[in-house]
Amino acid sequence: MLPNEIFDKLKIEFGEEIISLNEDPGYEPSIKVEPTNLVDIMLFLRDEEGLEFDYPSCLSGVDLGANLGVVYNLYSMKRAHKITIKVEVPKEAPDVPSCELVWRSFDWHEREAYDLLGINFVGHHNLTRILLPDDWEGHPLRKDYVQPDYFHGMKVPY
Amino acid sequence: MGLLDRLDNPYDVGDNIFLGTVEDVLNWGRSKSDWYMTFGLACCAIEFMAVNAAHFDFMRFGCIPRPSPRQTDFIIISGTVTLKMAERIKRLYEQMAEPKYVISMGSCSNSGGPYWENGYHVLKGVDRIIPVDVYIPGCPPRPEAFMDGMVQLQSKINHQAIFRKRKEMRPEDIAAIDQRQIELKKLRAEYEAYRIEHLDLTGVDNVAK
Amino acid sequence: MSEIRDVAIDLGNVHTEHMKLNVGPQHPSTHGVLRLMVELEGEIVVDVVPHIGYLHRCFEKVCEQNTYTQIVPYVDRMDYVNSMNNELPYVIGVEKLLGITVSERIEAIRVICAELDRIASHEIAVATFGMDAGAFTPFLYLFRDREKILWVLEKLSGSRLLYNYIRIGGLMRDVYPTFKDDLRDIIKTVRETNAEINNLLNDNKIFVERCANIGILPPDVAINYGASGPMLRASGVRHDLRRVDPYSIYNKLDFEVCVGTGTMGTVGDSWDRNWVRMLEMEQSLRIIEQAMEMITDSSEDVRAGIPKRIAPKGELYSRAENPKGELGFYIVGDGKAKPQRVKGRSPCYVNLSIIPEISKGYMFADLIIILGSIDIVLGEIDR
Amino acid sequence: MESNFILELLGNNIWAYLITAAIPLVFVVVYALVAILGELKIASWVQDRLGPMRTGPWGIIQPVAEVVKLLQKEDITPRNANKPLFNTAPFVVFTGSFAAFAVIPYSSKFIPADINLGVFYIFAVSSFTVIAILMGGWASNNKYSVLGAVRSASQMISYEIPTSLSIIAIAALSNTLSVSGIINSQSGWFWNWNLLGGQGSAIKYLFIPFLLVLFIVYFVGSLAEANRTPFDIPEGESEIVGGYHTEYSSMKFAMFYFAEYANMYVVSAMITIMFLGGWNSPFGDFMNSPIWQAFWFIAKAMSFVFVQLWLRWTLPRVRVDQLMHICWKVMLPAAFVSLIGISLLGVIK
Repeated sequence: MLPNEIFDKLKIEFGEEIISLNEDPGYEPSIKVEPTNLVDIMLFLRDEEGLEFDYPSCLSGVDLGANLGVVYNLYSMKRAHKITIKVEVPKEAPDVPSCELVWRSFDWHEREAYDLLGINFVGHHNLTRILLPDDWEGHPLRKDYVQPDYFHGMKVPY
Repeated sequence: MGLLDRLDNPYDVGDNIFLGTVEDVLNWGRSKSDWYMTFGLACCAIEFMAVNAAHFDFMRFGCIPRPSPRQTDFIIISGTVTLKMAERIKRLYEQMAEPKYVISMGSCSNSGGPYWENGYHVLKGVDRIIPVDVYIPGCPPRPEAFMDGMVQLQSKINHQAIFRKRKEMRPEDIAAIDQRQIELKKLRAEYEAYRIEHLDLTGVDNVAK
Repeated sequence: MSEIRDVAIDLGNVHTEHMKLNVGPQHPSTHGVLRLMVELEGEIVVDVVPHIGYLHRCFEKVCEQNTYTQIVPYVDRMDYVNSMNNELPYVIGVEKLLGITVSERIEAIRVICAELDRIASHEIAVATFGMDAGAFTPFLYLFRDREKILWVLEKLSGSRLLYNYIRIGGLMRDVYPTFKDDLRDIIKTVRETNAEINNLLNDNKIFVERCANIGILPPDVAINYGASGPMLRASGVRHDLRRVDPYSIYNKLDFEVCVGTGTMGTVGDSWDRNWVRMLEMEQSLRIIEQAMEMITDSSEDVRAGIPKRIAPKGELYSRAENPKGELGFYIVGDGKAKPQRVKGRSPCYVNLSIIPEISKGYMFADLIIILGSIDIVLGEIDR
Repeated sequence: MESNFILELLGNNIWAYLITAAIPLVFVVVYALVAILGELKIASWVQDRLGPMRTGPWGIIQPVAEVVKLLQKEDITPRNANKPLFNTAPFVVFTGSFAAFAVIPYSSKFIPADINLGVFYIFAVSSFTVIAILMGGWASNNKYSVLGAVRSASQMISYEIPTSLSIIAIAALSNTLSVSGIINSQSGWFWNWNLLGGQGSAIKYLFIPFLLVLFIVYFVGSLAEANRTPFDIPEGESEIVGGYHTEYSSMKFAMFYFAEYANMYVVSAMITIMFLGGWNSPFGDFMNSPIWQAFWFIAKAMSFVFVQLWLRWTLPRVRVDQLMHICWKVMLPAAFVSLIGISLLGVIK
């Protein structure tokens, strides 16, 4: 199924919550959606006849300057098509509904995005730091992150 | 100088006699029988596994792997030391029995390697937390380089003074030793206080509650 | 004579406790610096909680501070046992962003390098898996063969482990004249040793008893968890990115996608995962044999296509079949020399997250077997 | 005292007994060094490598260097360990292994103590090891040690049952439990060995299958009792780090190390005594003087030590429940059936 067909199908089902379809050259076709009803959109993508995105490829958090973005790369093994779903939230209140129960794979991916970018996945059962130590301060992948000087008495910069 | 080197160059005492000191024998034993900890960190650990394997055969030097730090003589810091791992490495080093040695393998554990600039979570050199005896450069070092490091470590052990009399030591050494004794006592007292406070957690490392 | 006392045991007060065992970060079989919090009831595993991040080397932050070309060596260091396979999806992704294509000859060399490294990676996987089961000798036999592969790659790139060989738009340098002879030699040796390993390890009754029916991963769970690579294929799902989403020249090559069939137990058990790796080594040899024919001697300059300025604008998710599974790079370029964001989707990271699901109820020794069969590399998990 | 030439030479005094006790001690130390070197070298040859090469010619004094090093290592007692038990365990394990050497013969002229319950005595004192391992594992206050100790205790106690059944069968065949009695009942050519039915008429060949089964049961059981691969789960490196000796360092660890190798010799000597004619030359009276007898005995025992080393580098490790399955559901019934069969042979003879 082509990206614009997927977009139309989503648009019919969810209306205003589906914002736009980006098919610029150089960009992979992606659909931008509102974060409010994300879990339902994901469930629709997973279960709807014809879409059946059963395989979660990747979840990336992106620092877009003013906003934080979450990018979901989905793939369907049955239909052999793929789509990118994008969500943007403001940096002050980076709340995105958690999709860990839609695809269990996103459990760790969401923890990683929380760890490195500070995106708050609402509804995640165990949203703790995964890569960095539990008492680490700040979210390193944000563009305005500054390296700490000391951590537990160890000097960090060279 | 090891006992076996003396075989080639004995003191002039006569035929079929060679002399050595007890220190030589002890140093010889330590240098020829090095048990290392089976412990790998990152990329260098793969090269280290290759050194162990059939082609390079690390056991030729008398190095035998042991899984438990209590029985090992030296530890190979083979790869990037992160801040999360650093405390564990320090602890492993403290668990080892004296005499103990450290080989820092590869740029990452020497100085942070390719992550020296932007690695916010990388310790820039393992010598910031534990003393290092031999540094092996390379990213990762070739097995040949690693073997050379091993030979360097063995010759270092061979030249160690085991029996040092206090009156023959330099005053600053004695002062350092005394200082260390005081530090150790303080650490012990702190540990005791900590242990009494967290008595129910002894033996369990950060149990996820 | 003392009085005979009636010793009554109040069974109501006898209670057992679960033992919490901390496996790692230094443990002989965690394959690096993984830490598992295991809750045991006797020998039975009740719960496993993996703790990772002991090798978090800030790959993604480093990428944002370096140019596209400078990132390639860091990509090498992600999954350090198969650097060539790491470079491939990254380089292909940047090439797609830039809109450049490379000649078939260069693609063939890339594919050969990637497949050689795939064999080397699978050899380490099988070797360490044997170690986990207590068999030491296959480890050394396989490493002896791996050394041969490393020699060839060293002759090509000048480096033993982390190659930095595949460049954006080309290669670091052309192949040397006796390259094909060396490849034929490797193909012969690997086939011989694999036959030996089958005798020594894979058909060994003790080994089969240890691995069969252990850590069964049903296909639907595997897909929902996003598992990939031999882990997914061992569950019977015929999904290989080289076949379903072909990149490079894989659509011109003839090879089989090997899946687990439950030869010794159930589909998707630890033995199957190991066996799929053994079968894939054979398929990689077939790929190398075919790709070898595509390297025609020509005067082509493999560095000619390397662009002077790399500053793409756009974003894409580029993925390729790594020996461990689907390795993907989500690259966002904003028209500057340094990327805005590079996210590595590491297969081991996803595969490891399944371990609490498939190891409950087995014994502690089985947990080690399951962990070995997943074939993790911590450098890629923690990045 | 015809079985102990030292007592014959020096008479019945304290010096004679001291020398009698010292010879096995010297033997066990020398043997342990040879076995450690053998372990390293055989492992290397199996694995297509060279092994220790830089300590003496071809690395042959590597074990000496190891002993020198282990002597000067720091002796760590963990802070929360149970100190009395922790410190006694290595001595108990070594005592248990070494006590068995009291009745292991070298030749018909030198059995340190020729008691009439010899085989039973070896069997009894070997069980000391279990106590020591439990002591050490529990006292270490380390979870891996406890796991290793518990595994070890269950394994060794279980495997004592099939091995003891084999001993009973051999006792039924030889009508004695004395070491010299069992060996003398196999004198003559190699077809008189217990493995081939012992002395007797041709009907004994009908019972060879029972004896072969018994031999295999005993050999496998002895592997398990000595904690060797494929039954080395108590110290399985890839699972529970070092098992019961995880927390031991320096000479205390060396004691465990020595005891393991001493145990290997004890079980190999038992196989030699029970099945392979002990010190008897395979060729009747040819090369059967007391000196040659020592050669034959040690050669037979060492060949089984070699097989144990060889197996270690060939086979993977079994799991705990599989181990118990092999013991209770396979070896025990087989041993029972063989015991009945061999008792029948004993009656016929």
